[in-house]
This record gives sequence, C-alpha cells and structure tokens, in this order.
Amino acid sequence: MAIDWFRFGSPQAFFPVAGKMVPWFAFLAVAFALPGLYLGFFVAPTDATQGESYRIIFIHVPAAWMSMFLYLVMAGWAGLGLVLNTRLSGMMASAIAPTGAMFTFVALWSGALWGKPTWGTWWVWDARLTSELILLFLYLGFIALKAAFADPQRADRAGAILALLGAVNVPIIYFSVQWWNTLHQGASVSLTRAPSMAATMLAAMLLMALAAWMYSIAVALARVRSIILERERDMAWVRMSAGT
Amino acid sequence: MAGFALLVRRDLRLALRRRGDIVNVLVFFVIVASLFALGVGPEPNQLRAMAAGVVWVAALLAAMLSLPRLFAADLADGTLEQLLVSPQPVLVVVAAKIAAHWLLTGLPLALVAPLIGLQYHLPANALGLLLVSLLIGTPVLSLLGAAGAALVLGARGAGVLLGLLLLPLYVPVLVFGAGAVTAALAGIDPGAHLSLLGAFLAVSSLVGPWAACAALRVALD
Amino acid sequence: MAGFALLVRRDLRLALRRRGDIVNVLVFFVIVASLFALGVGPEPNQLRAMAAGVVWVAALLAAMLSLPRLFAADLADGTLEQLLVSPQPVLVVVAAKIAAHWLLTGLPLALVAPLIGLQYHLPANALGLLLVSLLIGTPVLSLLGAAGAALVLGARGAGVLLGLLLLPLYVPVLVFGAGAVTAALAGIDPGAHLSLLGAFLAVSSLVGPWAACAALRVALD
Amino acid sequence: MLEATALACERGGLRLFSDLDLALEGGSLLRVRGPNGSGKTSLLRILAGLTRPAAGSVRWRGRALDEEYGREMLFIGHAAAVSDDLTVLENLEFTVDLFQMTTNQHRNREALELFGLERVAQVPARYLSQGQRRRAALARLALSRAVPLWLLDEPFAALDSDAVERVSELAAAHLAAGGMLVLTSHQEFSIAAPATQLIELEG
Amino acid sequence: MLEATALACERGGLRLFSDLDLALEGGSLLRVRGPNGSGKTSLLRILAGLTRPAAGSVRWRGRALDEEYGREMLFIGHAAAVSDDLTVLENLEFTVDLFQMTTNQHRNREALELFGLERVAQVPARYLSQGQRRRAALARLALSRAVPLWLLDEPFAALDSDAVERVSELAAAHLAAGGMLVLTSHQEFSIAAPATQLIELEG
Ligand code: HEM
Ligand SMILES: Nc1ncnc2c1ncn2[C@@H]1O[C@H](COP(=O)(O)OP(=O)(O)OP(=O)(O)O)[C@@H](O)[C@H]1O
Ligand SMILES: Nc1ncnc2c1ncn2[C@@H]1O[C@H](COP(=O)(O)OP(=O)(O)OP(=O)(O)O)[C@@H](O)[C@H]1O
Ligand SMILES: [Mg+2]
Ligand SMILES: [Mg+2]
Repeated sequence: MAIDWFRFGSPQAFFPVAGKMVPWFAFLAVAFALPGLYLGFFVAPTDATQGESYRIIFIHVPAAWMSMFLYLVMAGWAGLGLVLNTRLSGMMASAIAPTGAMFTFVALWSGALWGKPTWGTWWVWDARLTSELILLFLYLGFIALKAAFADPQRADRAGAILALLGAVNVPIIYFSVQWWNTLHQGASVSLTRAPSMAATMLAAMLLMALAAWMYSIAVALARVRSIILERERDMAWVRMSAGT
Repeated sequence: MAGFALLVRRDLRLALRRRGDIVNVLVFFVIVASLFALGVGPEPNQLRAMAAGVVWVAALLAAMLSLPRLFAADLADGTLEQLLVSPQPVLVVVAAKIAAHWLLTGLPLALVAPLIGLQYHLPANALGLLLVSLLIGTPVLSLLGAAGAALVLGARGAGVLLGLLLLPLYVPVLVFGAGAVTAALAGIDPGAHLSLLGAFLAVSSLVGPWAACAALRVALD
Repeated sequence: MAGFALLVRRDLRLALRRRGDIVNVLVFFVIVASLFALGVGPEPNQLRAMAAGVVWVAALLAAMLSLPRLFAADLADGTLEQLLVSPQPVLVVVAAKIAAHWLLTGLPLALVAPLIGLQYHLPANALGLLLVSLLIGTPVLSLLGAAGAALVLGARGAGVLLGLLLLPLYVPVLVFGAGAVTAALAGIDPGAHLSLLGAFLAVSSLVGPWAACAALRVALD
Repeated sequence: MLEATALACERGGLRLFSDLDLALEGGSLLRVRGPNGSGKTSLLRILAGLTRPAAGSVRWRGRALDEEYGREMLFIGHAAAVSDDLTVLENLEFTVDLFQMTTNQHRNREALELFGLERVAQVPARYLSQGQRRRAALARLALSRAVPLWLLDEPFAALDSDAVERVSELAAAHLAAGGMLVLTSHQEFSIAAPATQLIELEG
Repeated sequence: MLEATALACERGGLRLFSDLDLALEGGSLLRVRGPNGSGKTSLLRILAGLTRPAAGSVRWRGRALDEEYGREMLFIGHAAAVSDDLTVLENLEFTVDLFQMTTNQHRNREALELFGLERVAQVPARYLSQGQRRRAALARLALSRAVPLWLLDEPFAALDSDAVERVSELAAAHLAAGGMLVLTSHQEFSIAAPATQLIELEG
C-alpha cells in the first residue's frame, strides 16, 4: 500500500498522467462554462431590485468559492508534503497558488464592481471583504516565500508551514457574515426568491462553479508539469524523455 | 520550566547588554506617534479619531522592526543548533523566545501607550481600553511574528519579505485593537472587539509556536 | 566608474537572484497602503486627505526594513573587508550601495505610487506631484539610510536602533514630500515644498556617503 | 550504544553517501575522513539529530533519537555557538545550564583556565580571536566527562598546538572512561583510544 | 618593498605587541607565529591597511598605503568573503573584477578546477561545505601571479591535504617568481622559498 502511494507521489510517474488529463479537464471547463454563461446572461430574468448588475453573481460567487477551496487544497497538498516528505506535494501546492490568487483577485474585483451599484461604494472595510483581502495576501506571501529560497526542498517545507498557518483564515472568511454584522450578503439569498428564478440562477451558478473547478484542475496540472520539468531537469528520466 | 526561564533570561540579558533595547523601543514609539501626527495634520478632532490606530500601527512597526533578528543572530553563530540538540523541547525554546520578545517590545509599548493617548486628547475610559487592548493584542504580534521570523530564516531580503508575510496577519489584530477604542469613543460597547482579540490570541498561541518550531527545524536541516 | 557599475550590478543581481526583491517591495507597499486605510477608517474624503502621508510612510518603512541588511551581510561574510582593501575608493563602494538600494526600493515605490494614489481618490495633478516628490525624496531615504546602517553595524537590536537614528532624519522628508501633495490639493503652489525637498537631497548627498564611509572604516578597524 | 543503519544523505539532488552503517560502543573513537565536501559534516549532523537522513535511521541505546538524547550527547560543529554579546564566562555558564550539566563556579573557572581563557573570561566574545572563540566553545569538554557521546566537527581547526594537546588529552580521558567519540579532522592527531574505527567518505 | 617600523597594536586597552619592525623584499616568505590571541590576525590587518596601528607605520615601495596598494596586495582573512547567494563562479568573477585582475573565462575555469570546484561552480555558495568555501576564497590565488604581495591568514584551516598542497604549490611558485608572502598558520607546512623570515608573537 505505502509503496504504491509513494510511487503515485513520484513526479516521474505523475508527469505523463497529468499530461493526459489536462485536455480533458480543459474540455470540461469549456463545456460547463458555455451553458453556464448562456443561462446566466441570457436566460435568467432581470432582478427586480438590482437590475442587470446582479449578473456579476455568476462570476463573483464561483470565484469566491474557488478562492477559498483552492487555498484548502493547496494547504492540504503542502501539509501532505511536510508529513510524508513527497516531492510531488510541494510542486502541486506551487502549481495551485497562482490560480488561487487569480480567483481571489477576481472575487475581490467583481465584488467591488458589484458593490458600486448596490452599496454605493466599491469598497468597505467589513469582515468578509477584509478577510478575503487577507487571503489574497496569503497567496502572494506563499508565492513570495517559496521564491525566496534557492533550495526547492526547503522552499516546499517553509511554504507548507505558511500555508497551514494561513488555513485558519478560510473559516473566518466563510463564517464572517454570521459572526459580524456586515454589509455583505449572507448565504443563500438566491434560494429565498421565487422558485423559477432561483432554479435558473442556481443552475447557472453551479455550472459556472463547475467550470471554474475544471479550469483550475486543468491549469494546475499543466503548471505542475512545467514545475516538474524545471525541478527535475537534472534527473535521468527528464533528460531521456527530452531526448538529450 | 527551568529551561524556559534560562532562555528568557539569556535573551533579556543580551538585550539589556546594549543598555537600551527597551528604551529604544519606547523612543521609537514616541517618534512614530509624532511622525503620524505630522504626516496627517494637526486637527484635534482628527487626532482623537486616529489615536488608537496610530498607537497600534506603532506597536506593529516596533514588533516588525525587531523581528528579523529574533532568530537570525542565533542561527549565524551556531547557538540555534545547540538549542535544537539540547534536552530542552523545541517548543520551550520557541516559547521563551516569544516571551522575551514580548517583554522587550509589547509590554513597554502597552505601558507607555496611555501617555501617547493623552497627547492625542483621548478621554480616560478610552485610555484604559487602549492599555487593555494592547495587553491582549501585542502577544499576538510576538506569537505570529516568531513564526514569520523562523519562516524567513535563510531567505534573502528577509526584512521586506517578513513585512509581506506578517502585515496581513497583523491586520485583524490592528482592526480589533484599534476598533475597541474607537467603539468606546463612539459610546459603543467594546466587549465584542476585545473578545475577538482574545479569540485571536487563543488561536495564535496555538498556531504560532507550532509553526515556529516546524520552521526552525526546516531552517537547520 | 567601472567599479561603481560592477558593485551596483552585484547588488542588483543578489536581489534579483530571488526573483522577487522588487516585487516584494511593491507587494509590501500595497499591503501597507491598505493597512493604513484600515487603521484609520473608510471615509473617501479622509482617505484623500491622508493619501500622500500614507504613501510616504510606506516608502519610509520599506526603506527602513531593508536597511539593516545593507552592509550587515557583507560584513558577516568578509566581503566588506575585501571592498575596503580593493583598489576602489570607499566612496565609490558606498555610492554604489546607495544607488542599488534606491533602485531596489525607492524607484519601484515611486513608480507604483500613482496607482495607490488613484485608489485613494487623488486627482491627476496630485498624482503627478506625488511621483515627483517621491523621485526627489526617496534618494534621501537611501542616502541617509546608508549612513545609519553603517553606523549601527555590529550593534545588537540593530533594527530598532536604526529606526531610532533614522526616523528623526526622515521626518522632514516626509513632511515636505507629503506636504507638497497636500498643498496642491488645497490649491497652494507646492514649489516651496519641492525646493526644500531638493535642498534636503543636496545636503544629504553630500553628508550621507561621507558619513557612511567613515562609519565603515570604524566598523572594520 | 550508537547505531546507524543504511544511512544515506542527499544534498541538492546529489547523493553524498548511501548505505552507511555504523555501531559504536563505549571506549571507541570513530574518525570520519574524506576530502572537502564529501559529507563529513552532514554525517555528524545526522548523528546529532539535526538533519533528516534521506534514508536509514539512527538509534541510541536501541531507541530512536529523542529529547533525552540531548542530555547524553554533545555536538560541536563548525560554528562556535558563542554569542558575541556575552562574555566568555557567561557563554560557558549558559551552555552548562542549557545542557543541565552538573558543575559549579569553581569547575567552570578551571575549565576556562585549562583552555587559557582566564584572561578573557570577562571579555565579550565579539572581541575574541578566531582561536580563542573555538577554545571558548571547546571549554565545555572539560565539564562533559559524564556525557557519553561526543560528536566533534573539526575540533582542531584554528587552534594552536597547545590547545590541540589540551583537546586531545580530554578526548583520551573521555575514551578511557568508557565514552564514545566521533570526530572529523583534516589534520593528523594523536588520541589514545581503546578501540578505533575509521569511515572514509569519497569526494 | 614592504616595510613596517615600530608597529604597535592595542586591543581593548591591552598591548598585543609593540616595536615590531619588518622589511620584506621580493621572494621572501614571512611566517607570523604565536599562540591563539597573540595578535597575528591583528598584524596582518594592519599590513593590509584595514586596522590603524597604535604606533608606527607601514610603507609600500617607500610610500604610505593608498588605493593603489589595493592593486598590488591580496589579503585573505578568516572570513572567506564569499557571498552566500552568488554561485562559486560568480563570486570568483566578482573578485576578479573588483581587483581589476587580468584574466579570462578560460583561466577562471582553470582556477576553479585547480581547487576541485568545477562540480560546484554553479552552486550558490550557501550550500558549500566549510572547506569548499575556503577553496572558493583561495581560488583567486591561481589568478594572482601578478600581485606582488600576498597576505594569508590561516590559509590551511579547514582544507584537506589535497587543497593544502595546491595552496603550497601556488605560494612556492609565487615566491620563486619574486613575489612576497606573509602568512600565519598553526599547522606545519612546506613551502619552498628563496628567503624565509619568522615573527614570533607572545601570548
Ligand atoms: C470586494 C467585495 C466583495 C468580496 C471580497 C466578496 C467576497 C465574497 C465571498 C468570499 C463569497 C463566498 C462566501 C460564501 O459563499 O459564503 C461571496 C459570496 C457572495 N457575495 Fe460577495 N464579496 C464582495 C462583494 C459583494 C457584493 C457587492 C455583493 C452584492 C451586493 C455580493 C454578493 C454576494 C453573494 C450573493 C454571495 C453568495 C452568497 C451565498 O449564497 O452563499 N458580494 N462574496
Ligand atoms: N543545494 C546544493 N546543491 C549542490 N550541492 C550541495 C547543495 N547543498 C549541499 N551540497 C553539497 O553537499 C556537500 C556538503 O558537505 P559537508 O558539509 O558534509 O562536507 P564536509 O565533508 O564536512 O566538508 P569539509 O571538509 O569541507 O568540512 C558539499 O559537497 C556541498 O557542495
Ligand atoms: N575589547 C577587547 N578587550 C579585551 N581584549 C580584546 C579586545 N579586543 C580584542 N582583544 C584581544 O585582542 C586579541 C586579538 O588577537 P588576534 O585576532 O590578532 O589573534 P590571533 O593571533 O590571530 O589569534 P588566533 O590564532 O586565534 O587567530 C585577542 O587576544 C583578543 O582577546
Ligand atoms: Mg565539514
Ligand atoms: Mg587569527
């Protein structure tokens, strides 16, 4: 058992597997995004109070979900690497970080754009917004810390500790609307509306979330392949498959 | 326990040997506080509104400026190596470092903060609250700071990198700490802020030392 | 001149080796800027009023956090010794260190400051002025900073001590730099502030490197 | 007492050594030899429990290394572990307390005298010469008779012939009393030992 | 060429030595000896122009030390002057440029090879072993034939026997070509020299 696990965790074994999976997930991402965008921007009815601006929700909510979820996945990989000392884990964490940062940024940006028409300001320092901003800084800190070490092994381990430390922030983001009185929406606003409206909105949102998922997997796998190549360039198997 | 006391005593002695680390922190604090007033403007009302923020930012800076050396000197001269092979648990070593750091930065700052508050025209109840919020909040700065300082050991440009890692984590402390005082000024009950600060202290006293220990082991591997 | 270029190139290479020193400064800057807004409050008008102050304080902090390492690393590994016995005049060595420090902290900060200003609702003319004041003022931070960093070489708790030495010297820069922008916002001609800043630059470019040279010789005696 | 099996060490993707076994009993001196960069320091750090080996394990009295090990082992590496701002005496006293060694003021003074440091006992370590700094680190050997395992990395570097002799005498007495000693050294030395082992690492 | 008259050195209120005279001509080797802390390093730093003597003066080619001296003298002290974040090759190239030595890429490579550093040429110095770090500092000797005066403080410390031989050969060749060498060493060494002088410092 243990041996199988470690073999799966070896970059050499993972490299071709990842290569095969990338196109599939890329395809799925497009396959979910197209109907999702169509439903969200053409089928779902105009909101009574917010007008058309509410349609940002189809970008905003999936991005916000992914930003938190990817952080947990990243911290999970990093922690695994710290405990089991597998090389691949650190590479996976590195591969996920930029995508996570991107989604965090998109969530912040789309939220800000949305805030202008609804709240009358694009930014307030409330608990959810602040903790989401901290999430962005944590991603950036993780990337910066890893880049600051010349030795990749050491970078992996230091990065893993930071990732685990920052994981505390994720539940704070999620529950902040309950813990503090804030301007930001609580969960499930859409579910309390008229059933038909909620159904299309929910479908569009879920499709977009799935698309974001698939996109994240595809990009992370593609990125981990180039990280593997860079880190293991001196190893025999890379040189052989590169034909030199 | 003997090990903890020994290590705290060593750090305090090293700091006092320079006849001034604590004095430095205090003078530094005063300078930062006046600097802010200069940078923003002299209106008494505006001053009162920002007093807590300024005191807290100053505390934060004093902590940050002293953090890069928390482990670096011991790493360079080989002492850290000895601390790790010694019979003392690493957690005790880290806890002692954190305690010494707080005694040298957080505590003096907390004690002198009411004086600064006076200069900023804060009323008495707000002054007391400022002190309490600092006493709860500054240990968090040392706890998380130790983790950050251990993480950047051996990395280049450690100073700025440390700022980058720590400032976002320090933000909530700042918000709740300053928030408690501002709430009191506005006549709102500051209890919520203080309890959040306390929760933060609890979480960081669990997470901070653990992360620092792990990071030290990595740095010396 | 060749020596100057050689030394600047070395410092830049050391910084860029980590693919991040400049990026770190920028991210740090962004973090500080948002942090300040947090500490003081969200009113747009108040934000505009303090924008220049915040940007300047951030510049000052980034400079200060990176200063303790300006000479310390070279002292510890013996490189400083070699620089002093080399055929390069010490003044060239110091000038190169200062230039590299500015290129790595002051310049990127100055270039990104207008973006921060935008977030703080500054109008266009104030943005330009902010850039100009930083371009004149940040070299002062590096010039005086080098002197301070050389003075505290070998002292423990150097970080806080350095803050203590430098902050009072940095205050005028901050006042005139932020003052220029605030003046422009109030419709007053900022020329006076800028020329004072210029005078400060002139004086510190005479005094700073010389003091740094002398301090280095003492540190290595 | 000290056993290591199938040790391997990797640095920067390079194998320094692998499949290294060793077993040390009371009274044995183990010398680790090899050219610069062959992994001697790395091996000693693994034995001290500082570095994780890439493979294999180290056992002390049949058990894996734990905090107790710190009381039974003494490691002196390249860095002297002497704080610049403490005096020589304070440095020694700190080490003694840290490792919970049984000693007293009088014996501490004697240890410093043995290493010719009595004149600089009150001088902050910052001002010591290279060799004096090494001596200050090695002074604890005179108080460590009770510590069974000594791991010394290049103990003779920077020492004058007098100090080399002092260290050799202490090491010989330690071995004669049933202690164990692992050391690396590029210089030749003469330490009388009941049993001697040699590990040669290749560059 | 190198002359010092009535040199004295004081440290922390203590006289380390006084009234020390020396004169060095092409081809002479000067060995400075003495126990730890006797002032060898201090003397070398005075000769290098880093430390001001408490009394007396140093002259080179009859003139006081100035910036030109930096081109005609080479000083390698206890610290290796190797930057952690630069690779071994980059460190050498920086030194070469700093001291305006005439060399080329090919000769730089050769110098590293001579010191067995070709395998770690691209490794950041942070990861070097103690001895490799010293080797990286000493590699410039192979390119310094044209520099008349060498001041070496404990050049053999931490080196394995191979590297000691390499340094000795370079020193001998330097002396044979009319260069001057001042060195301190606690280890014995054999360097063939047209003329030899000895300064003994007392502890
Ligand atoms: C920069 C500003 C904003 C940030 C950082 C932000 C952040 C987030 C985050 C992290 C979530 C996911 C958490 C969860 O599912 O509970 C979320 C969900 C959501 N946000 Fe925002 N948001 C911002 C602005 C806005 C604005 C202006 C609106 C609308 C007026 C809005 C409406 C929503 C809604 C409806 C959800 C989904 C809640 C649910 O059903 O679970 N957000 N936002
Ligand atoms: N990141 C890295 N990349 C390449 N090589 C590395 C890296 N890290 C360590 N090394 C190598 O690992 C080895 C460490 O050796 P170690 O310090 O154990 O040597 P040693 O036998 O003690 O040498 P010395 O006699 O010089 O003290 C060195 O050869 C060093 O170059
Ligand atoms: N402030 C001070 N107080 C007392 N003694 C001092 C002070 N500063 C320096 N010293 C002494 O000056 C001497 C410096 O010696 P130096 O480094 O030249 O010795 P060395 O001959 O090179 O020794 P080694 O063989 O150990 O390298 C030491 O004895 C040191 O203790
Ligand atoms: Mg070694
Ligand atoms: Mg010496």
